[in-house]
Amino acid sequence: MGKITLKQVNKSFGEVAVIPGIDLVVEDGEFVVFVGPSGCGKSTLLRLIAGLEDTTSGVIEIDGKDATALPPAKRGLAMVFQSYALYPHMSVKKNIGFPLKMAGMDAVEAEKRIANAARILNLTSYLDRRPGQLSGGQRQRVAIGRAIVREPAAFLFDEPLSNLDAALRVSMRQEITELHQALKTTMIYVTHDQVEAMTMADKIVVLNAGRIEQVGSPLELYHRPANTFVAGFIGSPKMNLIGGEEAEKVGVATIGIRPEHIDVRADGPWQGVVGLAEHLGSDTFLKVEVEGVGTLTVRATGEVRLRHGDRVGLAPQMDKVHRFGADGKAIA
Amino acid sequence: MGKITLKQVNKSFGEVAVIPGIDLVVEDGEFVVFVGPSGCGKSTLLRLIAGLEDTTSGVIEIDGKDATALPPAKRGLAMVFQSYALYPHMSVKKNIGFPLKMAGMDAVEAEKRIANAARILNLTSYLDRRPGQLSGGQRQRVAIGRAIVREPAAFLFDEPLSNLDAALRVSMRQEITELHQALKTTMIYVTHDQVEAMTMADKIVVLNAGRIEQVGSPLELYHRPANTFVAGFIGSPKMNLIGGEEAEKVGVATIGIRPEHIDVRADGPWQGVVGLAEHLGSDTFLKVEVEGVGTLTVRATGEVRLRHGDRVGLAPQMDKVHRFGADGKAIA
Amino acid sequence: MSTHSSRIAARIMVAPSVALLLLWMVVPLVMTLYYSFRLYRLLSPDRTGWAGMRNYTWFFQSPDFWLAMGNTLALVGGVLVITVVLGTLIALLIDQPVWGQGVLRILVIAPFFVMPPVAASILENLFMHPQNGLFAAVSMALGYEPILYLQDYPMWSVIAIVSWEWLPFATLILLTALQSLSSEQIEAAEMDGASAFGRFRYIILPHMMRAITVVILIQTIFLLGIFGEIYTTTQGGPGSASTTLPYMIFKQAIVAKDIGRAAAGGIIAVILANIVAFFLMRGIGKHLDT
Amino acid sequence: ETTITVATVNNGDMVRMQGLMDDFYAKHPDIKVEWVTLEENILRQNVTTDIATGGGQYDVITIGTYEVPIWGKQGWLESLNDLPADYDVDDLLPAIRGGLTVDGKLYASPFYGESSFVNYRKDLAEKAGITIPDAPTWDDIKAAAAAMTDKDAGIYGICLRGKAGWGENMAFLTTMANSYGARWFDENWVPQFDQPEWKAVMTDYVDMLTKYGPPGASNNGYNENLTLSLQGKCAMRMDATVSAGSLTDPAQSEFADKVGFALAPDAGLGKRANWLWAWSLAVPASSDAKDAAKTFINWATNKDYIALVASKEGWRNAPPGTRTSLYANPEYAALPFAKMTIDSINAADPTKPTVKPVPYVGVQFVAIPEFAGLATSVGEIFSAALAGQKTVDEALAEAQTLAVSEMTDAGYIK
Amino acid sequence: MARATSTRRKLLTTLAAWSVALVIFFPVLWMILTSFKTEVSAVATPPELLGADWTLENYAEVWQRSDYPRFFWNSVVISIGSTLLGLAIAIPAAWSMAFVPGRKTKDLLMWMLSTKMMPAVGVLIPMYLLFQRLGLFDTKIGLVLALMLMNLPIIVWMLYTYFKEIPAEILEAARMDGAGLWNEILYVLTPMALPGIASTMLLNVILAWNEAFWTITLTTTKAAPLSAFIASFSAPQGLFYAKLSAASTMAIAPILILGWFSQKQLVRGLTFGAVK
Ligand SMILES: Nc1ncnc2c1ncn2[C@@H]1O[C@H](COP(=O)(O)OP(=O)(O)OP(=O)(O)O)[C@@H](O)[C@H]1O
Ligand SMILES: Nc1ncnc2c1ncn2[C@@H]1O[C@H](COP(=O)(O)OP(=O)(O)OP(=O)(O)O)[C@@H](O)[C@H]1O
Ligand SMILES: [Mg+2]
Ligand SMILES: [Mg+2]
Repeated sequence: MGKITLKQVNKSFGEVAVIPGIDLVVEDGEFVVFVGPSGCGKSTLLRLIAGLEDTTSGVIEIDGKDATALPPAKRGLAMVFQSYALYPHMSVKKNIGFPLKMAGMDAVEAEKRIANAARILNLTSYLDRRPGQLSGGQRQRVAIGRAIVREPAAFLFDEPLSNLDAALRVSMRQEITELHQALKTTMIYVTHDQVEAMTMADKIVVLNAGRIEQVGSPLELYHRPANTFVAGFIGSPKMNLIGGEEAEKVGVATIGIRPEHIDVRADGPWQGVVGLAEHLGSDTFLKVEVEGVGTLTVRATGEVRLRHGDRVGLAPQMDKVHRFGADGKAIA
Repeated sequence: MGKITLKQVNKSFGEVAVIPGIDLVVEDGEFVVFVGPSGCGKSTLLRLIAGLEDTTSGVIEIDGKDATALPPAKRGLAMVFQSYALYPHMSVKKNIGFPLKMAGMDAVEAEKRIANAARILNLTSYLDRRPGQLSGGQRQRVAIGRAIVREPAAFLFDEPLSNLDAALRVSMRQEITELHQALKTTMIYVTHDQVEAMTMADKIVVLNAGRIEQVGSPLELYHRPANTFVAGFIGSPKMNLIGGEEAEKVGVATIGIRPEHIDVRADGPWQGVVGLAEHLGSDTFLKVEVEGVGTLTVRATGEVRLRHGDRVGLAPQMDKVHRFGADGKAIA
Repeated sequence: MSTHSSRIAARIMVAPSVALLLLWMVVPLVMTLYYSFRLYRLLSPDRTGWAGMRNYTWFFQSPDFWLAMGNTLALVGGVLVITVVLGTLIALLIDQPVWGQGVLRILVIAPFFVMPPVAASILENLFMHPQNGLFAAVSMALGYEPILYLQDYPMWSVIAIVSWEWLPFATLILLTALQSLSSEQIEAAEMDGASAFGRFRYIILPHMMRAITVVILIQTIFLLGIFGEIYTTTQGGPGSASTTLPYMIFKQAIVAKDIGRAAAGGIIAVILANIVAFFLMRGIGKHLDT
Repeated sequence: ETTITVATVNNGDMVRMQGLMDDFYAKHPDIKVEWVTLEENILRQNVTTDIATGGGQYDVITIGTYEVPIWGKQGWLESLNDLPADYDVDDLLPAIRGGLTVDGKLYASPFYGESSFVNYRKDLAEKAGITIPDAPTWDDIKAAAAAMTDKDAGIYGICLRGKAGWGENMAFLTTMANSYGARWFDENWVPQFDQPEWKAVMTDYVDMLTKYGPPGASNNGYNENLTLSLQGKCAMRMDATVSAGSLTDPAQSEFADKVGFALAPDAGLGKRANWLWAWSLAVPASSDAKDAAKTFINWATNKDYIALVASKEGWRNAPPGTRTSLYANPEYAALPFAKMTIDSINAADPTKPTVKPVPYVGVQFVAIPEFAGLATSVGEIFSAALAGQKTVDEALAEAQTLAVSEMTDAGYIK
Repeated sequence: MARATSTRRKLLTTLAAWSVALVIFFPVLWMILTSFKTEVSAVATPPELLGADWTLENYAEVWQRSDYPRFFWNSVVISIGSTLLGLAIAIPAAWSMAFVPGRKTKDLLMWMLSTKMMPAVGVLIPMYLLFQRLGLFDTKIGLVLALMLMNLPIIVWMLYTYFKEIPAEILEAARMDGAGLWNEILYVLTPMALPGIASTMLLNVILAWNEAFWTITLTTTKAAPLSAFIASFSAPQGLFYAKLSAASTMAIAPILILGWFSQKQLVRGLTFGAVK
């Protein structure tokens, strides 16, 4: 149905090798998220899969068949763009029905599918509006609707939620997750939002400069980052990476400890001064300056009455400490 | 210096009274955040203060002097727009210096002030660039720089960070906070981002349909929301509001309990089924279907091994339960 | 930004344009209206007086009048169709990445820089002339009789010349419209299985509707008044085969020196223009809404 | 210092004059001349509008024999009777002078005059084994055209004006009509297109051009036909005498030494089909520098000016057709076209242009203000007939209806 | 995110595009070539691309026959003058329409455009008389005024569309920064709309440069521009193709060169407005 295999896929723009060579298997029905810093090649990789860009070398297989040379329309994939890319002059209904019209589907059947997609996405009462008359979330749903109707082998999403505001992002995120559960279609999803990656993915692919740093389930990446790059990239706020003396104590180049794994305790081994205290009610985030260690970010649950300038003691939960070698690789 | 007083300020567009009548005092040096759902009139209120819109009725005083009829230029306020609104044809230096040029300040003094602002905002090495050659965060800093140089009585910010990505948002947030601490100038800040409101504000003004729902410090609003609207609006994820039988037990129309104040305990009084489990590593968010109560959002710290379909027991922390009357008002 | 003071400022700022245009329109119009009811022949100053509706009835009774009306509309319509269709195709072509794009564009735009009388006489003499024109040479080289463009297809010849002049304008506007189409929309359509034609028909064309509207509107305004090209080439002939309303007026004003009739013709032309404008607005005006 | 503005037509002779202005300035250092050189039709349009509205933009205008009698009668032109004696008004060719005089007053001074004649390629005539007499009849012309036509070789037996316009096809057709005994109007200003003479004119005209003329003849005017003749594509052509200069100029035509000339043909009725035209200089009544203007006109149209041109650019370039003395000059008379030109001019009589009597003056035009408009419209109808869009009968009927209505409208027919 | 295209495809489109462009440009090219031929080879059958005897004589003759620099200068003054004056009047008007729109704004715009629909020949005599009586006949200022008014609706329309592309927030920012209305237009709006203003300017310079009815009708000597220069060249004596071509080339060369140098601006400017 929707298994996608990349074999030594390589893409250069002119001289620049944006993707030096990637092997990746996306299993049928999987929800795979690509994350990575801006410019690392996430979109390029997605567009290669979609067929919107030609590979420089390598093979892309869809369902075991070589699709490297197929045009986008023939690959049976659907894509949802960051800017939605709705057709502004068509009504919602026409937008959703466009792929069916292009496929030459008969009107009755198309009508049924459109109605079904609209129902799933709660768009039924907007079918006659133009995209310009819709809110951001509704537009995003139309874009998804347009992808759904074709019943594609896989969905490709390129930062589909980044133009939405926080609240909407949360609810759309859940809608997409539910959609995946309902359809069980392969989905490849590009984002740079931590929470989206962690909550939606079956499997996260961390990219850096066109290379895969690690592939794994969200909790795998959280608990066992393969290297400092992944360790720093996954988790919010970022893991504290500490080098120097503290790391030498345990005989490695760098140790890492997440903000939520540091307890505030007067008798903690690290004594420091609060630089910034952000009180969210549910949590308090502290930036603490610790002599000889550096600035540590600490998350304390609930309201902690600390302010700028207060002295605190910090205790890392030693079983949660990550250790990395000089090459940045994790040491088991 | 920068005290701003609104007296019965009213604004209608045609027939529609967008702001039916607001009284508000912003003290000198205060950092006030306006929050509220989209379309509630936050921007309008800010623009009324700025003088970019005429009030329909009511009085706006700045430093005790009636400014209702003054043009924007004469009010001595500075504004930072969501889109930055930089002048694309001017260098960073000229952008920042524009207000001074308009004020007819002499070049030497202006030069000094620009240099100072650039230093504060870390823009010194970009002074000769055009806005188009800057990153989002740098642009935002230029916009702030343009506001700073004039040494205005107050700053007005309209969702200044909403066009930035998550990481940048965090650091710009801190920069603005530090700026406020350094300048001690009145700031009015519009946002719909929870975290921004909670971490930056001295005082939050919650608006709903052009009306003020509550004014208070962030933790005041978190701990003692005046009504269900504020209760639901402040805090993320949203407070669970429970009506029906459970509320009647304590003799009120509605009770509210925040997700972080519900413990997952096999022997909890509420037994339910996990609908959705989002594992972030640092936290686990659960949506639990509880018979007779409804769907509750629960936040559990750390990793909790629960999945869709599991049965759980939930125990609300009874001292953290909020109680609301039939009119939605909080009952002390 | 709708404060009271800015609204007042706005009124003051449009005032000069409105006042000037009002003067520019009203004064000649009133004079023309006046003359249209006068007997006024430049060369017979001794014969003057009120003419009643005579100047108007002369037009309506003239055997050429309806033909001229038809030709006027044919000219406007023909040029519009040709420039919009060809303009769209050329815009599509030169929007593609090609080598030497800068030079290419200037070549395409070049006819727009040529003064209309020059354009007309160049095309007439150097190209369409049955003995010395290049087209004739081509025909003969291919073993055909030269085509008598101006004699056998006078209206088409005029339309072709005017189209050549206006093609660059249309191309330029349509090209820029094309460039403002987000590539993601095209890619989305591609993913949706649209063929090249499908993308053009359902995505590109609708996107360009507004630009096409602008082209139609502006060109119509200019085309309705065209007579110079006709004067230079066919002189409205043979017979009245290529006479348009402006050319008819031109003949009355310039050749016959009958100012009264020319004025009446001018008024008729204004009315025609307004009728055309009305349908234009009705038909395509909705694309101008933004 | 006085500045005068001179509006003039862009033909070679007028342009040449602009190159000889040093002579004028030397003689009249206190007068400065501003030139406005325009194409004939635009010139006519601008000058007419100016003079009719009393604009006073010009001090000297270049106008033709059509305008002079009309404008003179309107009092729009200053009389030139008071030019100094060295102007030698009696030296002007009588036919030309007659066309520029109204009620005994000379209103314009001719700069050059022209008539029309036949030019043909002698080599082709020889090849076809015919001779064209110096004073041919229309039958001679038709026969010659038929004999010389060789369309496959791109040789057309005859080129005549076909482009619509009172100064284009109607100038020619009116002279042809004159020789056929036809006329525009009878004594009561009733149009005569319904008469058999006109039918004969049109039938022969259309017939000749369709059979022996170049394709697209309905769009050919003076310029187009001249070009064809210079290229040698027209075996024979009837047009203005002024083109003789170009035709015999080896720089412009490789057939320059093979051109033959003949008088315009007749039909044995006593009138030849040649016209009479003179580009003349006049002073508008609205001018504010009349004396300077007259001084200029005297210089520009004097015998001395002709001599000046001859001395500078040779006799072949002297402005033709205005003065008896020029043709008396043996050097000039030796030019191949001189005799034919003077004979043609002398053969035209603007005051008695037609076989039957008419109430108007003018050879290839009718000197009434309405003529330009009317003749242009009729010209269009006839050019449509030439293009094959109408039959001759239809065209004539249409022309008649149109002319009657216009003449009634203008008050000539009561 | 423009897609990279294959070289082969680019080659094909390049070929096609250049063929089309050359066809469109050909008449101009042919005219320029003809201007370098002798009169005889200009009408030669079969046509010669460029005779062996190519010559500058036509230019020399045209140059000699008329005062080209004066016509040229008048054209420059009239077309640039009318455009600048038009811009000065139109910028404030377009500002109002774009940033303080009322219910009638679009009607006003349409009305302005409709003033252009009066056929020139129809009002020839009224205009002529008007100009004569006002002493504007054959003056540059008169033509500047006439052409300015003629093109004003187009200028306003184009500027309006360009201005609408500019976010109102930037003007508001200027206002907050203490700029008055005038400074707002001078320092912020105008420079920001510069590409649009430039292409409006170009378009109007071209339209004014090419205008050939009023410029001929309303001038004699002092203000006559290149259109009148052209009108003095279809010499009725002898062959004239080459000379006509030379004169025509001289008349359009300045604007063609201007267009050449500014085509980026012209295209870029038009991208901003008019179409979105
Ligand atoms: N058409 C192109 N031509 C040249 N370089 C390109 C092209 N498209 C992308 N690139 C380059 O390839 C690299 C990867 O780009 P890509 O858009 O895939 O990054 P991304 O991971 O999606 O970043 P973001 O998170 O900012 O969207 C970037 O350095 C980019 O500049
Ligand atoms: N110029 C205007 N004319 C008419 N209605 C307006 C105008 N400006 C704003 N409104 C209306 O006033 C209401 C308040 O708008 P406002 O922009 O102040 O909301 P907001 O709280 O800033 O929303 P958001 O969070 O989406 O920015 C909205 O319903 C809006 O539609
Ligand atoms: Mg991307
Ligand atoms: Mg807002």
